[in-house]
Amino acid sequence: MFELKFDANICLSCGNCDCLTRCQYMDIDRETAKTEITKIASGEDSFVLHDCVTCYACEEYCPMGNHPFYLIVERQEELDIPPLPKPLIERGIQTGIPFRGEPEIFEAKEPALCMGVFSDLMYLIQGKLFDEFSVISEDPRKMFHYFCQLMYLHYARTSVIKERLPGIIETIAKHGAREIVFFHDECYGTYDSYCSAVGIEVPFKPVHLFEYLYNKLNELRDEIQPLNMKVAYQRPCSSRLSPDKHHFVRDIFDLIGAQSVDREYVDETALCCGGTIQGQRREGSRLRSADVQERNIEDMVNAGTEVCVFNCPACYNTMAGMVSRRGIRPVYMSDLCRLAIGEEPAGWR
Amino acid sequence: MTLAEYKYADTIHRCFRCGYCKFPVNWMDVNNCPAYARFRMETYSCGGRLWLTKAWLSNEIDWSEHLAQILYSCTACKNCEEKCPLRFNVDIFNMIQAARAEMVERGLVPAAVKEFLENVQRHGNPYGNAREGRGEWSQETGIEQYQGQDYLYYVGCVGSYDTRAQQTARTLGKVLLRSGVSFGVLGSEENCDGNEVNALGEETLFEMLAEENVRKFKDLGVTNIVTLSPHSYNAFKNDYAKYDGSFPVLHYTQLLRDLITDGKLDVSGGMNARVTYHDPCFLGRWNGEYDAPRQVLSAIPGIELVEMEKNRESTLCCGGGGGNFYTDFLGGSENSPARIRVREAATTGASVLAVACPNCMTMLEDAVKAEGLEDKLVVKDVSEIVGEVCGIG
Amino acid sequence: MPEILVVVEHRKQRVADISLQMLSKGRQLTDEAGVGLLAVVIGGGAGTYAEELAGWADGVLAVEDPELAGPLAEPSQKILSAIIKERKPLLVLMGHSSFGMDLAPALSVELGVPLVTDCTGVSL
Amino acid sequence: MSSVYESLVEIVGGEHVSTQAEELYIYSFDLGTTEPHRPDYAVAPRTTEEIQEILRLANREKVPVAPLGGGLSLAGLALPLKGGISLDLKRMDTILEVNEKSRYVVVECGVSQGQLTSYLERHHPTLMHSEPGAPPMATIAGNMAIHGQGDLAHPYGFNSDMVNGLEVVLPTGEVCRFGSCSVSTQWYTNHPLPDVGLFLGWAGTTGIITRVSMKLFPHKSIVGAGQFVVKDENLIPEIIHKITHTEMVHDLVAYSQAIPPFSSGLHHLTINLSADSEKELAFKMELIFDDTLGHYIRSGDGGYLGFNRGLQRPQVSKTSDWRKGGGFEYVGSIMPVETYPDCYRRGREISEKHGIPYTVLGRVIGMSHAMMFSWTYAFNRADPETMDQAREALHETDDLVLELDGAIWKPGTYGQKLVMERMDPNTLNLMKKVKQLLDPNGIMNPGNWEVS
Amino acid sequence: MDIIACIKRIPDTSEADTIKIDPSQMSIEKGSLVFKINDWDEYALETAVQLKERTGGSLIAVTVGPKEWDDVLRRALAMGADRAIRVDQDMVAADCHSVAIVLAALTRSLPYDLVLCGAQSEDFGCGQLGVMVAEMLGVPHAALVVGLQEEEGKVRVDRELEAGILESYTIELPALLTIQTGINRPRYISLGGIKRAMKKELQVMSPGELGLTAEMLAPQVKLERLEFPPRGKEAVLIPGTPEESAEHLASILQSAGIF
Repeated sequence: MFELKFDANICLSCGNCDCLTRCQYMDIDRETAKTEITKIASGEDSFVLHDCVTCYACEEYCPMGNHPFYLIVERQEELDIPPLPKPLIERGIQTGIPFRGEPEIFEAKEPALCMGVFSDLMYLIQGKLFDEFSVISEDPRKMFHYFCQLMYLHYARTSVIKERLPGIIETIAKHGAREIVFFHDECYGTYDSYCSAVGIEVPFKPVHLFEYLYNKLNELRDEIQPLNMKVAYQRPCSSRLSPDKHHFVRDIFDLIGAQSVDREYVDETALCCGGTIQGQRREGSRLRSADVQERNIEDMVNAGTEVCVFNCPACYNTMAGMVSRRGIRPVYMSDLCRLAIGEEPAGWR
Repeated sequence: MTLAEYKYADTIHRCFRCGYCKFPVNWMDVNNCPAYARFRMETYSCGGRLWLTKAWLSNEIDWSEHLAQILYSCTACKNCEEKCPLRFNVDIFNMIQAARAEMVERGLVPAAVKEFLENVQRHGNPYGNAREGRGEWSQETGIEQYQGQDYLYYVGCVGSYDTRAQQTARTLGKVLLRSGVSFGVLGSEENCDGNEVNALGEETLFEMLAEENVRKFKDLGVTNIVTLSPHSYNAFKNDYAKYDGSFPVLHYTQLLRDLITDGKLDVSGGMNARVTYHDPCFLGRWNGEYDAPRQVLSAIPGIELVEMEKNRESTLCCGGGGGNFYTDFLGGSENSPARIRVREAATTGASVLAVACPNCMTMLEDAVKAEGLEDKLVVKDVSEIVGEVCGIG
Repeated sequence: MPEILVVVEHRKQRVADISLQMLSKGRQLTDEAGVGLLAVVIGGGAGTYAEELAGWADGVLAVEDPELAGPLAEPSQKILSAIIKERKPLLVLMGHSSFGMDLAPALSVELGVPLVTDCTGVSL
Repeated sequence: MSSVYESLVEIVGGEHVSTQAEELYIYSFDLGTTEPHRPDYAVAPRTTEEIQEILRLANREKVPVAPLGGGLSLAGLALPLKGGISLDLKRMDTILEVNEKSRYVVVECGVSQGQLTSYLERHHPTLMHSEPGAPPMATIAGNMAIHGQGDLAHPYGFNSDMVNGLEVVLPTGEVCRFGSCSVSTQWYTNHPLPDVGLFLGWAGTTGIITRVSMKLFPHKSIVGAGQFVVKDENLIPEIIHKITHTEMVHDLVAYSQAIPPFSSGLHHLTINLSADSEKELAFKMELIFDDTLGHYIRSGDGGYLGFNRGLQRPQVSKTSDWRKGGGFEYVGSIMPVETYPDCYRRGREISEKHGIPYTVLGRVIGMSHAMMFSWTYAFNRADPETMDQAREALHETDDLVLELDGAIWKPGTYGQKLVMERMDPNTLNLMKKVKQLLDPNGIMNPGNWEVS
Repeated sequence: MDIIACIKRIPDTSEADTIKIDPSQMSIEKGSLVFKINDWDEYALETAVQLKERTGGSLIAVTVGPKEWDDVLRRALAMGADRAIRVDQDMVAADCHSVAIVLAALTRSLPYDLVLCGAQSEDFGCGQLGVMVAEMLGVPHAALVVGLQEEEGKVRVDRELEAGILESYTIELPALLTIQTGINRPRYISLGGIKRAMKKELQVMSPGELGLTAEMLAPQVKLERLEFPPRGKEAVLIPGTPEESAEHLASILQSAGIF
């Protein structure tokens, strides 16, 4: 049921085995990479399955689009070597259970916006950039009916994803919108990358939030006052599933006059926010996460960052406090865009 | 009507009586529910009032003069809605108003409320003053009758009839004239806006007032409304749409702020005074407007604006809302909310207590006298402060 | 000889103030018009006031009746209507008190004579 | 009867005493499942002298007096079980003194938790008191009177262990002072004079506390809570033992509840830490989450959920409002920490038997010396069926506490009876003598702790 | 118990200075005035409605006046009257006698155990109407009633005398009572109540239908003139300390020739 489209032969013919050699959390040379990837492909145990911090990056690194990360997660589940302790897994799985009644299915006119499991952030959805949206999943009590489940890649539970995702897709489809902008980057990754990787049918066309913001800002071009702030972008792990949309970050920054600082950990070498690393079973995970966060923030500070721009609410909750203690103002990308057209950001701290 | 027919039958029993509703945002004391601050008996807290309403509607207790007085001692200040941690908090005052509506329909209301409502039925104002006298406040001010100008300047009952509030109405009119605003007033044609009538539960009388006002406004071709009182502002902004009367409406502090920023109102004359501002409930907690009055005051050079600890969402009601400026159920004690409030204002060292509502004006000015603080604290409306700065007597 | 009749009220062994006012007004009117002033007092102990009333009125008519402890409108009406029918006074003066308000209108209907109440000035 | 009313009006003033149906109705209910008990008078005094006169009147006229603080202790403790006067003490809400040097605060009995926390935050940011999880309307003195505990219970014990001194009006009307305040003007210690402290844990049956001095503790600039979760309830006692060994933690609470689903069948440990520097915080976090709890993480039995800075005031919890019925009550108990697994398992059976989603919580007191363990049962005040279910569950839980060799904390009359049946007869007899000595006319909150 | 309540429509003049006497000096200018039920009659109505709520039976509200008097009958219906009757006759205000004749004739044509009137009216304050009607009907009466308790076939009544003394006794039905203010607390009449009462029956009759001719209604008392009382006395506030004010007072008294 929903077989992962993975072809071991592609790996054999792959020259550089980028997925493992470019990994920023394990030091793996080409030779080791070759042997480990074949072991993983054939279902044997491998140190990679134990030490992987589930940062999604290898999905982007793989030049052949052979989904190495999806494979690693399936193997972790098969061999029962999940990165996170059992109670966290059970807690995570139970969090996704809706328990406050059925959602209200209404006819969603386009353009439609789906808040997924972040209905608590409805206060961000205001002003000219959002006023034409009809919003799906705006009630926090019913949001788990729209939960994209992809978070379980961190929990080595693709079985849970495959079991629940069709039902979620059906609920979203009932609203009738053919094109849906997803507030969260991971939802987009689910319906654009993961579903096709495992053969789940998606009857609507997902639209990346940043693509929508970029086009909308273009319409309102004359209302933009350049921000000329030095900004750094905290790239979320899920954005590795949609590398083709990553360019919108810089496009938006240029459009609104936000100066993207010159720093080491950007684009393909971006560092994870450490939110899931801190709880992993592997020895020293908590300190490893603190170290990753420290390096990432130090990198921002050294580059003279004034504002740290977030995409994913989980990254925001993990790092917003840390960056503000270093004098950098955390903001969601949508709020930054609203500031650029003279509106008062809702989440500004 | 039995409990089952009561509009909020399925939520009114959800109150725990946990007591959050008595506190301001920073939990500093239990005086922020004005009725509880006045009587300090559990029956007068918001929780007590909801339990008694449920008990009355399910016939566990009978109607009594005391029960009616408890129900009507709530000043509709919405501190409870600000602090209640439960999801039904948005409906708390609605529940109280619906219970009052039931008392009104049975005719069993306190004598003062009966007087208030009968006076409005007959004379269009709670005082029972003659309708012809409603326009007298504007004599010799040069303010014109409304015939299609940009703004209808709606004054309201307190501004029209209360001698002290009339001064505020006059000053604001002159400030608007000085700023070149095109506006007119209804004078003796103006009728009660019904905000307090609604809060007192006479919902059919409110409906009649609203429909008549909307018809009158439309006949006169009213486009924008600016109100002296946050009470009228609230009714026009939130309740008149139901009667097909959704006019763009501003509270006058919002208009003054815009006039100052657009340079049409010059306040550069300045005034040296330490001022503390009292947020009126119908402007702040009801309609979220905390900033316009502060922006007006801060735009005046020489004014040092000091904040009371209980400001913005935590403002302590002057005790005049929900008809209490007339029925005065909370008067007569040093624990009357207005007197607690002026004592707090005095501790800021401010010499001027700025208000933005005629009800607050009358309540707080009486309290300053009762507390013997006349030499230390004077109550001035924001418009009067602006008037003084512009040299308008 | 034509006369003005004053109905005297009494309670707890004292003549009611309102009746003294009636008597003094009556005296003033009768002096001007040269007519007599008759004081009528009804009820238990009526006789005891005769002397005091004589200071005002030309004549005093006391209707003793131990039954009538306090001034009661119904029986007083029967007695008064009989007296008035007999003596046909020009004018009957009565206090606009709770007793008077209970009695005067009925008397006026019974005798078919006009009634004016709450007067502050009377002249013939 | 009216003579008592007139006397009360003379003592406190007409506006602060009522015999009207509305007041008698409201003061006959608490927030829990206890049947209403109607007072004859609702009285709100303002001074200790007024309370003295009220109690002298009560003795003369044999009128019961039931003191009432925030009225949130549930289990009917705030109700006039035998009618008479319901004495609402909330008007006596002055914070009398805060002594920074000796770290103590003297408050009147009506001062609420919210008020004191706010006052300290605004005026004495380096001091904190042990604030219980009850709503902010609960009073300091009321919490003392029932041996309450707060968010410093782990490092410093029961709130009643933090008492520096008491001013109490005896049932017969005299005012007594206990602790240093009885000899000196300073309220800095409850010892060393001969101990006649007979007013804590008695739930107001031996006198009315009018003033209390309470220890305060250092309040550091960074406060926050770490979360740790395990599946196997048997691990909880040993984990608590290890964490308390570090002596680094402020509040330490283990809880499990069926709603919301994420916590069902799991056991969350909330570990409050405080520090004045990032260095101090990092050191403490490493000691606890790496050195102490690391091997549970590696073995996959325990999960670290992160550390959130800033402590939120406890809201009315989701489970207590689960029935959307404006009512919940819990049984509190003081148990040995090792009984946590049984408390959880047996408590969960009781909940499920009565169709109520289970909610249990254990707050560590001292260095694993004991824990306050509570079972919460929500009900819908508009649906008597759910109230009966909750009441039965509460009583079965009272029985469970004693069966598991523990002691019921702030029991209602049902629990009191169970406890007194098991107490050794001599102590019980001494309690009886104390009660008779202090309250000869039996007017002081009768119905509670009545030794038959 | 079947009850009839007589009510009168009077101007609501809470602010005295708004009254002006019209040029004819025979009545006041009615132009901008607002009208209501005479206070005493509102207490009588409340007494009637409470009695009806306790004993059942019918309650008819009646008045004698022109078309615009219907509004007070609507309010009476909203308060709880089952039906209302207006005798269409614009009466000369001061003459209670002729109004009494109309009311007596109307009452005779209706079933009744008890007739309730207000003790007096706020405008002319004659205080005669009720007792006159009683005499015309030949039924026992009591004026200025402040307490009422129904019993089998009769009512126990408290009357208010001077100096706070109460007199109470029982009266056989049918009877007529005039009600004093303070007997109860009249209920508020909501606009919703008035709207609902629109459905109730309001019957209009002419005096002729009651067999009354113009001569029978000729007024016994003729109104000559209406005027404001002369502004006679005036008050002087004597300032200063007790000694100063005493001296000042003495000088005033001397100049007035009192000493």
